Amino acid sequence: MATRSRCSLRSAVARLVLERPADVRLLEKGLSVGEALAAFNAAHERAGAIASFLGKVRPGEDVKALELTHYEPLTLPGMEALAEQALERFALDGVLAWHRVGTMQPGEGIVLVAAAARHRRAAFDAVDFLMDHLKSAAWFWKRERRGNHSDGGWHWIEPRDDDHAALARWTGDET
Amino acid sequence: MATRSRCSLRSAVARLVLERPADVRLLEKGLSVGEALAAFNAAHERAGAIASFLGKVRPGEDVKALELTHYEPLTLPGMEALAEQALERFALDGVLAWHRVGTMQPGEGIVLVAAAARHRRAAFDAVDFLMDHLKSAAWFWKRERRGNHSDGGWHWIEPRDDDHAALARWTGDET
Amino acid sequence: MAVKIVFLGPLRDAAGTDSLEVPAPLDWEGLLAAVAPDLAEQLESARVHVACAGEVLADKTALEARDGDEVALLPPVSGG
Amino acid sequence: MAVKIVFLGPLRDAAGTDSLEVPAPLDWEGLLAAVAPDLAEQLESARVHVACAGEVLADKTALEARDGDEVALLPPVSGG
Repeated sequence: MATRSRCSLRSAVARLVLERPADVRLLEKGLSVGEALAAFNAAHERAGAIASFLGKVRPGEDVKALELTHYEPLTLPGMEALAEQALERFALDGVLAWHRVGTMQPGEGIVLVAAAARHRRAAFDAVDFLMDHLKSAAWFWKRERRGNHSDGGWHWIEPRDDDHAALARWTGDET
Repeated sequence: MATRSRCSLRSAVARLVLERPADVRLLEKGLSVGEALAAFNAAHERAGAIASFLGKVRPGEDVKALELTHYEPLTLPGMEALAEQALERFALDGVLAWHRVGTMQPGEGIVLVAAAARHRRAAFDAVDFLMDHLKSAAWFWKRERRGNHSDGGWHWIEPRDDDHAALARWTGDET
Repeated sequence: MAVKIVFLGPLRDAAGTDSLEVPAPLDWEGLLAAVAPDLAEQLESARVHVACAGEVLADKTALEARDGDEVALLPPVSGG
Repeated sequence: MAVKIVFLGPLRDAAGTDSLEVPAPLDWEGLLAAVAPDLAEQLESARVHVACAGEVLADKTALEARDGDEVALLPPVSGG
């Protein structure tokens, strides 16, 4: 993909400047899915297929807040390298990968990934690939605040075994 | 899914009223992906995962316009039945399936599908399932206008064999 | 003049018209006789489906359209 | 005071601090000796990775941190 040049495009719809072919961000504040996808759509006007995934803080089980910490020297370079991998692996026009850090409330977006491609399968597979790798390899640690102030507290979220299973889906054809 | 009640929710963000759990539309005019997904996101605030797919008219090969015709007594009931199938098949909070009809320019959206679920895999699989079935079974016929007015004309787009292959992926566990 | 035959997609071009009205009742043989020979040939292909009164027929040769029914001739949908 | 050890995620709670400064150079044995025994035990687990100067080490026991390097102790990332 050496012929791809990096440039940015101002979207008339969303007034958001996106980097192309990869727009990778760590956000300290709210993530507006409508604005982001309108801008991504406008930035990739010639792509026939745009797939996206939004992950949100799930309410329930007494969760009051989610805090996401990361290790800055690894996180953004890691996400950028992953975006480059997706661009090389799939026939894409572009990708977007945004991740929140800091403290979030239930219902807020944590992660937004989108891929623009000529064909649906490439766009879909790229989003799937990015999500599998972001969650398992991007060095984010999450803890939840549960219960009331008096008796509640912060609890770390343990790693999940099925993230490893998800990653294993991609390693077969990487050799 | 008999306990699911149909209701609608006004989104403060997008001022769009969506039907829940399934919002199915045939649109004669433009399809605003940012507005639609902002409203869908707001309508399913408690869902942890939202996947979406946008299909657009691809430019190139001298295509000036795309016309999509359908058979009204079958199309909307077909799309609604398909949305219900997705709701029964996957663990979803809701789905959105919007399809354009009429004449479109390159770059315009043709189809937008979204699924909200507790978990990513269900949201992803539902969007994939809806797209595979919409394209192959929803009774849309497309033709393109190519070239200049003087020497150009409308050309029907033939069925594609790999749509049948895509459908075959889902039939194995339907028995 | 009580059954309406509707031509869709490329079949509309082949028929040269959107629709055609024929007397009820209309069965499969009647349908084949009501359209031009080249259209009848296309109808016999397994890829063309027939809907009657808003339902796609599992076996189109079992067509039994009654007064007021609309019979739609559905060529394969487009890919892309 | 020339190598900074950074504790991340749950390891920060276990260490009771964000970071620790130790003299350079720092190797694997030096790292294990610089932290509390229960942390050293966790570090020896295959699930905890070590980054040095912005690179995750393929073999953490080959750590060779020099003056000015930051050594990050990375517990497994959270699922969900």
